[in-house]
Amino acid sequence: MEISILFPIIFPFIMGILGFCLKFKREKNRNKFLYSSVVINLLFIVYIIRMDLPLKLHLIKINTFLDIYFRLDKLGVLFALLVSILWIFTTAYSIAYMNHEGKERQFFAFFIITLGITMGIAFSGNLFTLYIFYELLTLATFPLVIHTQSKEALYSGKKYLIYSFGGATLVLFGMILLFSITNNLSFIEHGILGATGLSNKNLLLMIYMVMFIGFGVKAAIVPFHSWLPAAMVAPTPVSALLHAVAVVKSGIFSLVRVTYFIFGSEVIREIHGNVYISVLVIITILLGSFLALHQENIKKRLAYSTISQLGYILLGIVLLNEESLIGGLLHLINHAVIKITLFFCAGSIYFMTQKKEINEIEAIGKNMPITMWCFSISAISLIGIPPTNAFVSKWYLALGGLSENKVIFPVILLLSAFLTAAYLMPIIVTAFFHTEENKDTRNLDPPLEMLVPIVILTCIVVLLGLFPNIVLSFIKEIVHEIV
Amino acid sequence: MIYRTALLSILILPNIGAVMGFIIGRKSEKIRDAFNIFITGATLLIVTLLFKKVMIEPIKLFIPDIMGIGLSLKLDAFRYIFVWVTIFVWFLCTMYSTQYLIRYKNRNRYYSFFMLTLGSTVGIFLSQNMLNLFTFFEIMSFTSYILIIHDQDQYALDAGSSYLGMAIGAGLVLLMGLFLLFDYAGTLDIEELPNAIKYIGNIKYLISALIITGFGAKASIFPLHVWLPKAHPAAPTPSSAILSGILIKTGIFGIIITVHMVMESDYILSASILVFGFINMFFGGMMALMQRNIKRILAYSSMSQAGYILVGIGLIGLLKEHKAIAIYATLYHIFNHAIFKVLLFMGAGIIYMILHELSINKICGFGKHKTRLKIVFFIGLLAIIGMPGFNGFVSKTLLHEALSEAAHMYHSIWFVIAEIIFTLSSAFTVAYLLKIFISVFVEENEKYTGQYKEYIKKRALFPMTILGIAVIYIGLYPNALMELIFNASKTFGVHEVSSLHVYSVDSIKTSIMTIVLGIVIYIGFVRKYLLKIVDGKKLYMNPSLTWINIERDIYWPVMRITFSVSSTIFHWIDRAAVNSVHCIGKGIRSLSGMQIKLNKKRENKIELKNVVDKRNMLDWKEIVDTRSLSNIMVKMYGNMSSLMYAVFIFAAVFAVILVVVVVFHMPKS
Amino acid sequence: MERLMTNYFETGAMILFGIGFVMLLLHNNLIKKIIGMNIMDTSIFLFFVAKGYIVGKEAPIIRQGHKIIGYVDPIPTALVLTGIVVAVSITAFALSLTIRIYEEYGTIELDEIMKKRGD
Amino acid sequence: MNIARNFPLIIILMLFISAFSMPIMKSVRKIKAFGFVTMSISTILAGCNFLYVKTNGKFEYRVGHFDAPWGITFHIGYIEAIMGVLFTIVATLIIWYSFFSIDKEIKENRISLYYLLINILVGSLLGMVFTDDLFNAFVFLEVSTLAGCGIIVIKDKKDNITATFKYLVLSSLGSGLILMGIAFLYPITGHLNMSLIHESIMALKGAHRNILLISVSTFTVGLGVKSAMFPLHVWLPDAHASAPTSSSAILSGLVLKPPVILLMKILYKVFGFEIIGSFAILDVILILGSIGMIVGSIAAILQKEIKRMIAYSSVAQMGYVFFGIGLGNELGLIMAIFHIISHAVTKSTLFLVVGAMIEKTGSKKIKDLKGIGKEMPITLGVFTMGALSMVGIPIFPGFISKWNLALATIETGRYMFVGMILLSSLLNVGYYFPIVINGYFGEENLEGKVYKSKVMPMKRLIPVFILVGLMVMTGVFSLNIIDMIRQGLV
Repeated sequence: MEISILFPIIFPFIMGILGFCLKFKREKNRNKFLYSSVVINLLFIVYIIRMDLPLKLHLIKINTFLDIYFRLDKLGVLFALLVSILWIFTTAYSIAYMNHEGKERQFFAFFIITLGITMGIAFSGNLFTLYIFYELLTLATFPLVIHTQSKEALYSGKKYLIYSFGGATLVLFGMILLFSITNNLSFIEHGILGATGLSNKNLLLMIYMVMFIGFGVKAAIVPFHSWLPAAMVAPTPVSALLHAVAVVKSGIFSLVRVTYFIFGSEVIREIHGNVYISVLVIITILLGSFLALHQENIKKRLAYSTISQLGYILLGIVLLNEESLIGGLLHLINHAVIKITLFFCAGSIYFMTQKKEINEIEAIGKNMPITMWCFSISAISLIGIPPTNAFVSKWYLALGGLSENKVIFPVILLLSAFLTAAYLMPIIVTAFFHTEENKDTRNLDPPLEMLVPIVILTCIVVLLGLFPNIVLSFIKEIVHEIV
Repeated sequence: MIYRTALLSILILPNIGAVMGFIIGRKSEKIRDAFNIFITGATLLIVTLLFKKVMIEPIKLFIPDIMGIGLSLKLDAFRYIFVWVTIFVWFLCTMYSTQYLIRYKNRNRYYSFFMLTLGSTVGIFLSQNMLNLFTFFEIMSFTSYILIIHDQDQYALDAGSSYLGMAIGAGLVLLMGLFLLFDYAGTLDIEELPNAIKYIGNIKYLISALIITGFGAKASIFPLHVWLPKAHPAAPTPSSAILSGILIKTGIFGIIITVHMVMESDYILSASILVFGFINMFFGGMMALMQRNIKRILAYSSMSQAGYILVGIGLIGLLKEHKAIAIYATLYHIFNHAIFKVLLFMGAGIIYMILHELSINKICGFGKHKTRLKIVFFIGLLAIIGMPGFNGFVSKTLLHEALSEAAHMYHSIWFVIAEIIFTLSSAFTVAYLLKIFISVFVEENEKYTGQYKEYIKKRALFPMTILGIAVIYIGLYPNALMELIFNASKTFGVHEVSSLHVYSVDSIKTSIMTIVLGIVIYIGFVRKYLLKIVDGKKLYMNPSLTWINIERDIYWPVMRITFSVSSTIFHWIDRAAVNSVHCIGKGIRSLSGMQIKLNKKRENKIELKNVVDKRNMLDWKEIVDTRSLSNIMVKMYGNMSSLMYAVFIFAAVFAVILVVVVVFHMPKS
Repeated sequence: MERLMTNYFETGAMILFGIGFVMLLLHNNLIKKIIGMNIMDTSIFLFFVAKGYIVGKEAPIIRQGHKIIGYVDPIPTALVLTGIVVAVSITAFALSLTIRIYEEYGTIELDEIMKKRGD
Repeated sequence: MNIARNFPLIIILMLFISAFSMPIMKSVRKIKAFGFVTMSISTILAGCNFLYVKTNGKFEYRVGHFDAPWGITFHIGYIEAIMGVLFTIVATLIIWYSFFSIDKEIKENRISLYYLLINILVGSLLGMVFTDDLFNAFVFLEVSTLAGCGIIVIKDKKDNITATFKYLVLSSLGSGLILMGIAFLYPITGHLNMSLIHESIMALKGAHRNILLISVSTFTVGLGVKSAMFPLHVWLPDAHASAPTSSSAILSGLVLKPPVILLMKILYKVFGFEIIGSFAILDVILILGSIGMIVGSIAAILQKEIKRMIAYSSVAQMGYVFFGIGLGNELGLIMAIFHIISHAVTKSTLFLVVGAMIEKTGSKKIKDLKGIGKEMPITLGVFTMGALSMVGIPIFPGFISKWNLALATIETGRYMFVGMILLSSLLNVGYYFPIVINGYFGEENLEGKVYKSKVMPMKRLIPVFILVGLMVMTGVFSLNIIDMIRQGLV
């Protein structure tokens, strides 16, 4: 049953369109519908994982290039599982949150469709398929970004589109050049270039740079990052999705694919592609953290934080050794979980009190203790304080940097961790320890649909930190195959 | 098995206590207080019961999978000292807190974090793996932060951010060291490390420097001590006591582990630690002398005492085969300092509890008639200045002996200087404590006669009494702890067992001389230069306020400059892509908006005819036809697409193509 | 020069083409433009026919009892006939358009039309 | 089955003859029905012809059974057959659409004339594609020009007349050049049949090179005018923007294409690659094509009227076609032809959809189309599909042609031009997406708009849907189409 690989991709499309067309009499029914869609999708994934790996399906094969080809491998499984699990939480959260924003029908249609597209990215078997879903992702998330449809939202949405399409164009450019060399774009461990491509190093370097920057646009690599903070105008579940799960991580995932499945680490080493990229990556890390310090809006601060954290993951990718890639992939997961929690918390604050700025949330820890606790734990984790999960990934990243004999990388990591502390701790301190007299002591923790995902995710944050071995061993297997 | 469970339980019990206490505390404060005392007491009991076992062999425990590499715990005699004193002090402080905190808010939070800090501190001392150690170290930093800023006023928050900044920064430096260590050694297990790093060469100095910096911030090594004088006065007294008595020791513990366990008492490292020790000792003492806030004096005193311990650590490395004495001195001082410093803080705390004031200018004469308080405080004083018969004397004497041994061994001029600094610092200790004692407990101030008595409850005095007894007991029987310390020194590779002979004539003489010198300093310097009489009141001055402040004058400016410079750069980069687009857009716009002057003479005859006035005619001649480039372009384009010009274009294109084709035609090769 | 002189048909055609083109370019009057266009067309026809003409040969018309030894290439002539038809129809169409333009704008001077459109 | 060989000629004759019987009819409905029926029959015949070619391969059809040098022959290969099907199908659908729109745009007494012109136009376009005779092609070209002018001017507004006049003058200049080119070629080869001319040219072995050069230039410029090669496109925006909706669709989708095919035939069939390859003409075409891609797109961004914008987009898209020709390799040529197909389908869709929008909102300005997505969601949806294809989103044909063009470019080693292609498609995003975004989204854009208030009746949208379906099919079956084109080229 190779066709079953299509289920998790197509199912959300159907459900999304169905959900848009059906007119639910009661909200409850719609919610059930949504829940069942995402849960069933997760089940599909579990189902196909339980079948023998690797699963291959040429959906439409027109020629070596125009080939819609799906393939199940461990990396894809990792990403798919991450996304679909987090999607369930996001669904629960946004059902409660979107009451507040309106136009839910449109929202949820695109929301569910985006899940399918992200699954498509996860299971793409070649660059072309990946590219198609990558473009679709832009299109499907665009209505989500501009959901509020205010002028600012439209402006940000346009920015998002321009950047994304610009990036995709670069990818296309790289893809064309690459295809002219290899005549093959399938993902294969250790790359498809082999010994053939090495004759033309400069061209290969150019292709790699172009593709890296192209996909890097979605992964918010500096200087192509400014869509990300701008996209903050979106409703919080969307920001969480954009930042933590779907969009940026798709960019990262694609970069892993390009680096290790198309080029292969040996080739990149040979062409010195990683050297140039790592400069950009370092700037990304530092810039994100420095500028986060200047943001007063919580979500914006988190957005810049995302930039720097994505830089970590990118660093893990470009260092080209096992440890760093382990760190990178682990941070992919960890950052996803942490950032989604942080965003959910920020969203809850906004949802309950309409407060967005940091100086407005004084002593909010009194009113929203659970939310703020979860926020604090995730924030501490993001800084990389043991025993939370981000520490583990940063550990591997630093070791990866060291085994390249470059002390600069761990130093950058730590500097950025310090800055992370500098921009996250004030939020916590303000929320808990800045007392405002005569505060009302109402409990403002958000409704259960929103609170439960936050709490569970926080537990995951801590548990992943305490017992990383489950995920770690899986990632090690992946990495072992591809580096 | 039972021992392992016990080992785990002393790690877990406080954490359970934290959670349970929080839950209970929402219902009833009294039960919570009792519960907390019970938990700490139980932990203390377990630890004490483990003593026998530990003396025979270390207890080890390994739980796999936690944090990826597993949780590896070990309790040997060396660690036992730290663990026991920690829990002991905690137990007393918990008891003390129940009294002290009565009028504070957020008590529930305080107790939770108090217990969590205990859990993590114990964890630090038990960790057998650098990574576990680091983990607990970081947790401790965060939980103790909440203890420091408990007051939540501006001062506390500032102190808190100072502390947190230092803690996180230092933690990261430490982490960097660990990265390198792991990269070179491939393991972080403390027992395996010495073998693993034997041949890594000089990089080990970098590694140790990083790790020691990390731990040094907690141990308040100069110049990383800046958080200390701020945090102590800000925190509630039990917290300050803990900070001073125990948390500094976590740093010390880390340094001992690094220098002696991991790096095997490397000579260079030990020497540098020694130097830092002396700087700390002297600088701390001197700064303490200047201060007016009791808690700040005590904080600087802790810094100075940490210097003593560091000196001891350094000497262990320098003395090589004769290191036993230095080890005894170090461990003993760690133990003693914890006890008497906590005692002193508790005393200060009681004053604060009553008056909410800590400046000796204001509380001057408060303790004149508070006999019990006075006695207890005095015991602490005697202990810290090293008065024979009190525990401080024991360790200081041992330390001094170790120092003389080293001087004897190396015959260097430096050790003469060291000796002078040592004596001077000890004298400083005497002087600043006298400063507190005399102004608070000796001088008269009618303002405070016979009131406030009811505040001092037994629950607060009881822990102090216990500590006082401990001070005297150890002072009188210096060998009381010797079994433990001998055992502990095995960890350092010392196996000969010798008993201590602290009370010799020489040592007492030295001690007395030091005290006398201290009194001289007090009279000759403190009372003469620091005490000014303003409006008939005696006020102590603090000249150090005008001195260079490391934090204010060095750290902050450097950080601020770095920060603003990099922020500017990054802001620029941040906007680069967007701005360049805007810039190009603007450029095009301004280019298209460029005004082009067309000085056309319009030969409009009709108008000329009508013009009669000459002036008018002149005006008319000066009409300058200006239009913007964009208008011209639009017009041009409009013309281009008109039929006229279309034909022109056609002709031009045809001509160009013809020329190009004919000229560039390549003969077939 | 000599080539120009010997191929006088072609030369004439080119000169005519130039005249027509310049008319088309420089005259504002639509009618004159159309005339210019016609001259250009004619020049091309001339050129084409000249290409088919061979000196001293007859037209390929078969008459009773007249034997033709060599004849002029008839195809260009035939093509030019078609071309003339096309040119005539275009001219007719252009002229009718000119009438419409005159009705709409009241003038057939191109620059005036331009001005009127511009306003 | 041999009767299928006659179909090309039958189609052309039927279209011409039926056209002239239209003025006889009185009822407008009958005329429309008649136009539609004839065009659908042509479609069916073209389809049969295509199937015939597919099974039996290409064939030469001698009109009137005269052999090549004397009679006119039709050369029907894959490309011609595909073009036949394409033109007739698109024309049928546009006629279908025009049933509902044309009444509002032109006077009733002109309707018979309009359908007459369309039939003639399509017939002549097909003739131009089918014929193997150079002069025959010229005649068809002139007929199509006149008919094309006719369907612009039929609206009889000021703009139309001036636009038509410009178009007419420029294309007659172009025709003059083409005729001149023929005049240059004929004396040195003695033939008008393309294959025979090619043989003669090869037999010349390098003699008369200058004449060949000049004739190549005259052909390029002459045909370039007709198919809006940059910078000879100046007539196009006016003409396409002012014409009635269905005329714009036909003009942009169909009328631009046969001259390009003729140009390809002249370059590659008449002269042959061996000769053309040594001329600089291909580079000229390549450069003009790529400048056209960029400038056309930029000009489109600057437009304020939506129809003009799409017209400029046509300039850019024709730039792609010329780009493909100019590359001078097989893949480039294939993709030029493929892009002709995809552009024909896509651009006619876009014009029809935009025409509907203009009709409903009553304004041509882009800024008045904000919020149209709420009022006409389906229509704008179709527009979005077309826009996506133009931008080059995978699956849609626009992507396929850009991708392969890029590959072809790399084959020739000119990496910079790949950047040109991508830049131009990025610019495409710049003018298509704002319309879509402002149409569907934006609080203030949607304010006061009533949902589905201006929605088109479904029967009017069916032809548009079919066109979109065709567009998607073109994308999905692109490989088959490309394969067929490749076979056709050999």
